[in-house]
Amino acid sequence: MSMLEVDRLTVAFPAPAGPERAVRDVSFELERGETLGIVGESGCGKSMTALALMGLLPEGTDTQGGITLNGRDLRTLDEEAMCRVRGNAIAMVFQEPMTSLNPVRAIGKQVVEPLMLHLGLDRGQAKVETLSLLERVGLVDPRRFYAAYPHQLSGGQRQRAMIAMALSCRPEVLIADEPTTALDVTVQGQILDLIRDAVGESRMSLILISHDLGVIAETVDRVIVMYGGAVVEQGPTWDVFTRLAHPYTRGLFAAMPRLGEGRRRLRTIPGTVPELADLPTGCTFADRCSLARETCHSQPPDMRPVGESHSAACLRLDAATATPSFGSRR
Amino acid sequence: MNAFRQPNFLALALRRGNFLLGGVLAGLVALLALVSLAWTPHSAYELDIANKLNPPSPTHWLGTDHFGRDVASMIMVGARNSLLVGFVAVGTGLAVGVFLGLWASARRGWVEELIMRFSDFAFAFPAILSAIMITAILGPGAVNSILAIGIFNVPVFARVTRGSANAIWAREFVLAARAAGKGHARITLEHVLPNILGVVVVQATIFFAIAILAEAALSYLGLGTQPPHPSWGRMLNEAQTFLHLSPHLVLFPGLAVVISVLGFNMLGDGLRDLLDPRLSRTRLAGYPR
Amino acid sequence: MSVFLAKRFAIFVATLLGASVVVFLALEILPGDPAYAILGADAEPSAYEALHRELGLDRPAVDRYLGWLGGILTGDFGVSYTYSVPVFELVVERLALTVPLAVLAMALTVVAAIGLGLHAATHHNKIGDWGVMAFSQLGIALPNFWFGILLILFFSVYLGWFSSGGFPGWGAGTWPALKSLLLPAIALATVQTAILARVMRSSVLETIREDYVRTARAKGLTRRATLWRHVLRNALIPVVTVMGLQFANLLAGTIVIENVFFLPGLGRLVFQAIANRDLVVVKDVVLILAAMVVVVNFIVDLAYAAIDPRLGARDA
Amino acid sequence: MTFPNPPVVDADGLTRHYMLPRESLTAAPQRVFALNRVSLTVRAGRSLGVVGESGCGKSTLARCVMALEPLTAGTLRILGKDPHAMRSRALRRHRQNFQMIFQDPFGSLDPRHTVGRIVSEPLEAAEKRLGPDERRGRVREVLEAVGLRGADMSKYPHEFSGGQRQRIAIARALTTRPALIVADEPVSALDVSVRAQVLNLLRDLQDRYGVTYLLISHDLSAVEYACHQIAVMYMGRIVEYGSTEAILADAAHPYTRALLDAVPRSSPERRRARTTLKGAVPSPTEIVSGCPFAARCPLVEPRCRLQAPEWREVMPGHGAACHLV
Repeated sequence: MSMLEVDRLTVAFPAPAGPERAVRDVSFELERGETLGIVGESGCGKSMTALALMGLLPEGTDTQGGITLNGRDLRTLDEEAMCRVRGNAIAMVFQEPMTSLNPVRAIGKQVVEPLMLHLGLDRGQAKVETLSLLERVGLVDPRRFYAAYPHQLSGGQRQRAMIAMALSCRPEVLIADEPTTALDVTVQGQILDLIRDAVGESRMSLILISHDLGVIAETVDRVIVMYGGAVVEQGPTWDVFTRLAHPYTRGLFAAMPRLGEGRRRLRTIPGTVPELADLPTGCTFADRCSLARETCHSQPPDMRPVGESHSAACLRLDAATATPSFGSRR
Repeated sequence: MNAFRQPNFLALALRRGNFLLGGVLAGLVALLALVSLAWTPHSAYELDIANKLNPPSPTHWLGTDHFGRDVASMIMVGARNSLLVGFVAVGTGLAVGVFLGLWASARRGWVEELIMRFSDFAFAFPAILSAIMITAILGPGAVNSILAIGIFNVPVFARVTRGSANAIWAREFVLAARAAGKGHARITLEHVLPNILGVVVVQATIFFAIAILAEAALSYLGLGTQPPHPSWGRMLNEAQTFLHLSPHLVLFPGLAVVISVLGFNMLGDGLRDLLDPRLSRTRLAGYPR
Repeated sequence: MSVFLAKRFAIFVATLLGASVVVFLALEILPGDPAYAILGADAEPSAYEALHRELGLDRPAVDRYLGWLGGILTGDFGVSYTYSVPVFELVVERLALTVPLAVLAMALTVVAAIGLGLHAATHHNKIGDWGVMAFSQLGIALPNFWFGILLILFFSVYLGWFSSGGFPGWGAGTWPALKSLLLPAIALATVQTAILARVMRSSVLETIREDYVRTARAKGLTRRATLWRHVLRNALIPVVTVMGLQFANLLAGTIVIENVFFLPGLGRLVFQAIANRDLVVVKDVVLILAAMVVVVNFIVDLAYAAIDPRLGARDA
Repeated sequence: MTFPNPPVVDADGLTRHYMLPRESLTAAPQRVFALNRVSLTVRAGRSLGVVGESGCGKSTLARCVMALEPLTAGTLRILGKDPHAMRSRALRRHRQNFQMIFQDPFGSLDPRHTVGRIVSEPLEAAEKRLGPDERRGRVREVLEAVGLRGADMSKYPHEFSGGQRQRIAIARALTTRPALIVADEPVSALDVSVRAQVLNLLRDLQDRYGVTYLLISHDLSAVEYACHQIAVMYMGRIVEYGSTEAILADAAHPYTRALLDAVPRSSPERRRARTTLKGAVPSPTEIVSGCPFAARCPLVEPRCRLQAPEWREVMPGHGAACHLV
């Protein structure tokens, strides 16, 4: 049995035009020490999946399916028990380091909290531990950062403080939701390295959420591609990014300007991302897919194997994989 | 998003209890004031000492005061008075305050600083304080109380306008308009004003309610509308003298104030909910999030 | 000292000076001749002459303004025309009532409003929230003087628990004095509470949506702990602003309420002074009331800087 | 032999300082050097990409070129005329020659104006003598040019998706048939699949109308795709300038190399060992005596901290400000 198992997770928000199904039947497993990437465009349900794992979805959200951590079903836990899981067994780093820290509390005071809460340290012990954590995430001169307020830090430094907070209780799973999107390119690399090193050192598992194919490719072992709330392709990063089985994954790659490719014309995916309240009955991508047939519009596709532990949800998988894949841009 | 242009604005409005109830109450007060121009059950001015301090009865629905005047009629005429003060005072505040706020926001720099400092110390004189100064010089009266309330409204509107206008000036579409070659005045008229109108309208209804309250307080102190013109505040002042004899006299004018203020406040709240899509979309406001 | 505080202090002083100029202009220059204003148009020429000299009206306006301001700074407020006592003595005696009344009302307001606002926000869209909102909607519409009269009607006319007005003075003991201030304070506080509770509620609701609240929950903090450690302080920032504005309303409210309950405070003093055309008293008391508003707004700025560390570094 | 196209933008020594609010009463007032002697030329029909990290001054450059912000020093010519030296009425007319596209497709369109009104705004502001029919015709023409329909004129921005809104913004920039379009991060707020559509559109419009672009972006791959020349900015200065091919193939400045290195590759090649820069871009509040990049440079030498590097040409048209070139 895997450490973390997500089984047919479905998340729906009540909305005037009927429930918006932000996440549909998402299933995956995560082993100890494994790194998993979730990639997709805005509104594809990747962040909602993360919040569902944390049990932090808005009130009134309808969540279905199972989330099992070490054999314990998190969905059946009461609020109090869930509080002991959050920040302890599963920790999370958010996208916006500017707004994710409390502006009126000193950094140290915010990092200390999970230590006192979950590990039962007293204030003095927690402070000692916090100083070493701050140093570990690269905030040299930790005493200065302990007393500093968020507005006195740069974006990268804030994100380091967030990571210190998330690492403080040595979680089994670290979820990082677009941890580098708000940062500069040169700082982005530093933060990714930090996350990767921390995960490698402590045999933590990582779920990295990003819209950036490059960030995912460089950081994780396995990848899940999401579109319109559902998983369209998943497998080992290398396999997925070389074979590009699903037409959406392939379209995404072709549409992305890559460094060193010069001024060659980009191939685009026509149309736009579908409305969550008004999803088509068949394949969500059918309206934008050049390979779509009649059946694609009426019948939802199931996951089909592409290779070893590599699968894609497409009825036209044969046609899709028949054409040469990587570098298929003219 | 622009709520006014959504076709379901009316449907939305009907679903909002606040807006509806507020509209009905405020409408009722306005109707009473209008009807009083043509007709009142009795004269609101005629003294009838023989029938003083009567409790409510079929002839005098809400009873009579210590001069035997019909309370119902006085309340109707008083409504006229309250609404008039509200309109003029809020109108003054709107006209001057919104202009100053827009100007401050468009020019920034020392102009803004000056206008805001001016409003800083105008805040030091709440309506009643400025009314005291004015009456000390010019003597009490309805016009003076309107003046006092209006003066108090100016800095409030200036602040609200400047605050929301600054938020609009920071938007990229304003920068786009500047890049297109539009000047400050045209941008203010074409981009800023239309985008803050909702806020200003809401503020106006709320300050209408506050003006009614302030007028009642001034009249209660004898600084506002002078006898023999009936006003809700002065009716309450006179009624207090007869508190032990006829407690019903303090009830009705007070209720009149409460109903009209409630009406305009709820109208304002309802409008705000309708105009602000951010607030009406409460589904993501769930705690913890 | 941070730039923010220095700037606010400069504004504070400038506002005080501005207010004094406005009061002086309004009450000494606008009426033309204050001696006429005090005596009325049909005054004896000899009485007018005497008063004219007594008020120092033969001196230039700037001299008079500086003299007045200098007097106030040294505690010489001039002599009341009707009472023939130094205004300073009058004012000090009256302040002993008005200040405790305002402070009591403000304290009641803050405690009640923060409690109600928090309760409503944490029970968003539940019965408690609706209750607080209904109370607040009604409370805002309530004229405080009318509510005061209703309180008298109920607690003193029907129940006989309180006297219907008047003030025994602090000499009569702390409790009797406080007791006579209780109903007026409640009358004042109810309306202010209604407003402040709403502000508190919406501020908490707004703060709860912030990213850092989600962070706190992701750390494993319970809702309650999140509320106390991360929401409250941030949510208080707009509440403090409104509290400052409310104090101005509260002071204005004491003028009315003191008349409802026949309390010999500053409000009643200025009110009687108008009736007696005692311009010297009106001028001083209006300035004192305005100054109190300005002082409280400065205190609010200080509170701001204490709550929000960002203000220390950033420009306001 | 080919003659170079005439310059559309000719900037010489553009400098923009502004004062920061003081930290405390005793602290000396600090100046931010948002732009420091920036010179560049963009020729007709070409596009120049300006890349750099946040706070490097690239957006200030865009605003100064658009004459939306005053210059502290330097001269700017757009089609030979200096917009900063013009009186407001003349400037308003001159503005039809240079237009702007913004980053945020949701914030750059007034939600209360119809698409038709938004798109015709520059025409109206430039006081061009066009009849109502002619104006509508022009709006229809540019809407169709960006892939929207003429009927969209009467709709409001909220009825469109992010990518479509950015098309509206591009249409607005095109209505006066400008020679120059300054685009400040035109695609960074868009999703990958839509980003490609907009990038292609920008290229198509250049081919069709011969527009000149000054494109500001933090995304090197987008700039590579859309631009002929690249200028790399760091702390308010241009540290490297050259043709896209030259810079990609043979970056001269260590900062440019670090930037190129930092871009995550989606190619499934195995992870590379890359040189990551230490720290973040310092705030440009003080005049640095040596090279502004010295504090973070992996190749730093003692002279870098003492002496500001001069501009050196690697090849004709490709140069960098670095001692090591």
